[in-house]
Amino acid sequence: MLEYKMPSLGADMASGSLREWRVKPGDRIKKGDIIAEIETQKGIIEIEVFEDGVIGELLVKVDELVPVGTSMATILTEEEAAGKRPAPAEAPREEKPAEAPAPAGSTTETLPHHIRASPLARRIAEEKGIDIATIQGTGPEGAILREDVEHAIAAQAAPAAGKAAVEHAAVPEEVTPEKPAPPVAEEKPIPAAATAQSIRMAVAAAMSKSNREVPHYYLETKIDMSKALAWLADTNGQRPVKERLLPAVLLIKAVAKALNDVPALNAWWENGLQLKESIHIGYVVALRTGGIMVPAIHDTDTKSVEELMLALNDLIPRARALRLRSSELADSTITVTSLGEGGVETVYGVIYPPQVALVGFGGITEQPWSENGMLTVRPVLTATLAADHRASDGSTGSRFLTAIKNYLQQPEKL
Amino acid sequence: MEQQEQQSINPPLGNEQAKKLLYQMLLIRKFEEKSAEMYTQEKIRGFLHLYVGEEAVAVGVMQALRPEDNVLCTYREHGHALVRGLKPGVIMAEMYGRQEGCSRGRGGSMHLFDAKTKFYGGNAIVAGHLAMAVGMALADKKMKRDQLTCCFFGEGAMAEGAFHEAMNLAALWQVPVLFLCENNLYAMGTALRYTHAQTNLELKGAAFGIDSSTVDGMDLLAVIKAANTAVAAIRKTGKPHFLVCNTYRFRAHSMFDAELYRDKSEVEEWKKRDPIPGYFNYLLQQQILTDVDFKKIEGQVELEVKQAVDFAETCSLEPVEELTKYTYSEKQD
Amino acid sequence: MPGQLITYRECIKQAIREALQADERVFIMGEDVGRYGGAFAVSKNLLQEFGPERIMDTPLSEAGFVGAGIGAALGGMRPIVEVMTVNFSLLALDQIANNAATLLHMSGGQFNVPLVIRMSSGVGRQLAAQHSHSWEPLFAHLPGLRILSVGTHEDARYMLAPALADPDPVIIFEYTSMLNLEKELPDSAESIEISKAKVRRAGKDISIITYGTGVYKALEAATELAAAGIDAEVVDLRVLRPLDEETIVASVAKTNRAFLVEDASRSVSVSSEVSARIMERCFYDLDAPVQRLCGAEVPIPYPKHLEDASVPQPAQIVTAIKTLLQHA
Amino acid sequence: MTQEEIKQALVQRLKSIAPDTEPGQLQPDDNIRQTLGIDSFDYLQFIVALDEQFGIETPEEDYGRIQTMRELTDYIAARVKS
Repeated sequence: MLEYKMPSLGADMASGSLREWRVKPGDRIKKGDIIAEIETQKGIIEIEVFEDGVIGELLVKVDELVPVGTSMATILTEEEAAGKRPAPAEAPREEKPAEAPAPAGSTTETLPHHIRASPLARRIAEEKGIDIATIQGTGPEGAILREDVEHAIAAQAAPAAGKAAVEHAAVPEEVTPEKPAPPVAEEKPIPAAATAQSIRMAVAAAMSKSNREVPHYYLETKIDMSKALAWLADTNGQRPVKERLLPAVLLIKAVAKALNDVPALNAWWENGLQLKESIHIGYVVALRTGGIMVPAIHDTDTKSVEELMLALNDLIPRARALRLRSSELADSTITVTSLGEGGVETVYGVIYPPQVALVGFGGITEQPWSENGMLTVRPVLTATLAADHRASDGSTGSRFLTAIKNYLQQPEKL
Repeated sequence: MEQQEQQSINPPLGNEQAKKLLYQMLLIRKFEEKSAEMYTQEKIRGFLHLYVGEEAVAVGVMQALRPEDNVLCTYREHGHALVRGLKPGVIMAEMYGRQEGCSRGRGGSMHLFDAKTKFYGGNAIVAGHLAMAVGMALADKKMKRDQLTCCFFGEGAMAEGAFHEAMNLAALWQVPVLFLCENNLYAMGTALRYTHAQTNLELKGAAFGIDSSTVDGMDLLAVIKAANTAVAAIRKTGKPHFLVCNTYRFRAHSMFDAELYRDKSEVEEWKKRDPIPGYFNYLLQQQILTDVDFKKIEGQVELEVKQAVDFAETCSLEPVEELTKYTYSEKQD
Repeated sequence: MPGQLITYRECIKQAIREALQADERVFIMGEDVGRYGGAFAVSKNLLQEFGPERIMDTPLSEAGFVGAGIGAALGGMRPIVEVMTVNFSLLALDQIANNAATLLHMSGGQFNVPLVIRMSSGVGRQLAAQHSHSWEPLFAHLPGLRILSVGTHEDARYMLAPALADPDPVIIFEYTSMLNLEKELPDSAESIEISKAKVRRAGKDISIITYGTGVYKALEAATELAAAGIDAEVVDLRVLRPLDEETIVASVAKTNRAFLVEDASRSVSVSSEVSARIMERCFYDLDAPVQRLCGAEVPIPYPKHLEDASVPQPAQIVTAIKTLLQHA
Repeated sequence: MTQEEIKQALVQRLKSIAPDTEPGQLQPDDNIRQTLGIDSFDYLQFIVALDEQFGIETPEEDYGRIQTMRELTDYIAARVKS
């Protein structure tokens, strides 16, 4: 049995409507016979068959409008017609999928302040890691031109004072995780000309934005580090000096595992909450000349503590040499800052947008500690969470900090 | 006496020759019908103009040409291509848009090209190719090559300025062009009497001082005779000739055509003069061929047409990365 | 003959004569190219030298003889078809656009058309609205064609040979206003690449990108700008299709500023295209927006003062560039 | 290897870690890390480098005993000699 389908008589013919059947079921037809008239936008056209046979069933009614390719009739062979009549073929009407719902009304958003600068000026500023917003333009209508950027670079040539890093560590409450330079082309090292001042300006810009736009909330917890430190001392005792682990890797690993449990904080806020699948922890590295770099440790949760140590061995020197890759500067999904070495106990950080959380670790200090009704002295670490209240609430943050705390009680499992 | 003079231009009526001519007309007929079928199945797209009814013209004229002659056609050219020697498979593949097609699928139904047989299209701007034909003949003349250019066009083209310019140049330069008008009475859907003030088309050639003649295009033997006469004259004098073949297309102008412009009875009337039965009946009468011969030829043609489709079905689409190829010649080092 | 002055007309004529001598397949045809000597006397006396078979007068049949040129090219000849002025080319546009430009492609690479069409064009001789067109953009729109613009004596003298050697149709725009202009012809018999734009003057502050009659205007402006301490580079596009993007990009990447000059009216012009390419390829090299000085959006008027006002003049180029660079 | 040579080597190392400082001006009892602002990561690298240079092994529990220039010099001198 064959199906006779609505023929296509031109690329501009989408459908036709049946005007008249010239045949009825049981009629013998020959190739070339006219079997129907159909009406198209060009008028009535007689349609022919291309096979011999017997009309089985007519599937389309007069005046019915059907798309090209729709079965209009069945054509039987002589044998079929003589023998059993086949079950009537179901006309395969294609169901059109329901119209996709119209997109929600476009949200009106205020655009960020636009800075007038030539594309070349922008490019040079990006390459040199200078925030274009800090440059005074001298071009038409105050536009920033190449010349202006070059002047700015020359003006900040003075090397930063060595004290910068010390001061930086001494004022932890100002510590601000930040992406110091906007992304540059993949694998392109940041030119050495990027100066302390330009990094300072980049930190300033991002932190100002964060403080302006992100409603922070803060949570804090104290963590008994005795088990973690004991495990670390034990493992380091068995390791050659080159393979020794720093406490930081345990902290980073604990944060990564906690994020697996509480993924809501591994996210960006950009036109709403965007949960991130991969966990790339940005680790704050203080620069000796002042300012910070926050390289991302890619896929932190999949790395062992040994691999994390290797990652730090790779990232920290490159961060200090300003030779990070753009992906390392752009991909972080959360930030970890550890300021214990400067002697502070507690860090209240500023989130780096568009991330929605920052974990701060203070120093590990001996503190009175009560456990099972006994008062003892333990090495204690204060962990804080600064989180974006648009993206999460206190209960989420609380679960997260508690998870970090719990993981640090089982260091061997990290 | 006159017959004797024209002996050399009369069709040879040997058995083999007769079979070949019949085969060619049937091949066009069946190929065109199959094309229509494949069109309705959306295998072939674009415009599809069929030659059904006009077969005697292409077959009658083409046999007068030599391999070295140039041939230019209109967009209703499948028949001419088949008779000129293009394989049915590569024509079908072309209409399928496949790279094995005669124009690598770049042209489609309206733009069949083939360098081997000197088949220069497949030209779809009405009358646009007439001037090219003159130029090709001019090149032959300048290069002293003994060959002519045969240019097919419809009576619709004769209303275009390009027709008049080309005729004038050809006459002026005395170049060997056979201007072959296939007058099928309709420029798309507009009848001759609505497009030409002077419907005796032959007179238009005479106006340029070009030798002109008219023949019944439904009569294969008459076409052969007229074409042989014209071609012999062109080869002898190097001058152009204008030959009008009056014919009729049985099918619509193109596939999407409701044929509002002509009466069914008119079509039926012309079908009585179908060139294929006409020629075969003549052969029967003359006892040159039998019904069995006809069936045999028909069977062979049907097989060949089926094989053409089978071939086209196996052909491949050109990778889209090659989109911009053939816009400019590849640089030769 | 370095040091000697030669007219643009004479350059074209020498090129044609040389082509006719070099290749038997070359012939020239067009209206009044023979007995009249060419509408602009470009082919004067060539009929006597080469005879009517090779210097062919045609009737007033642009569609006919341009089409015949295509046919002759298909038939193995190397025709130079002269369309008297660009305005008449529209009568042959069907042949150019539908046949010359498409045959190679439609035939799947089987039939190329080695044809050269020369036409006079441009503003500047008070010929009014039907004889003063700058229609380079119109033709540069068509894939399959190579469009050349003869902006210098050097190109007038040396461009025809590579155009004839090209396997595909080439349209050459010549400029009537420059025919009598005398210049020293650089002794550069080395072949010209008709795929490349040419830097006519190197500079570092701004790229003036132009073609045709714009080239000498831009060079004149550049000289004046140099006196004001502005070092302008002048890029002669020369090939309007396919555009030599690399030369444009290299120049703009160097100077960081682009100023486009052409006689054709501004909308949908060659400079529109060049500007778009600069945006696509050089955005982050730009220290200023791309600016243009083009023909006015008007049919070219007859009176001299209005005609002059309808196309860019060197003084305007100078002023515009000074303004563009004046910001500090 | 003399104490002075060891000290010179240490100063050179520290200078490469903290190029913006003057380790040569460290007093014998200054806390090296605090004075020069060297974090635990850099300090670990420093120890690794010293171990390689002097062919010694510094266990982690000894870190507390090598906070000043004097302590460090003595520590290394003792181990290099032995």
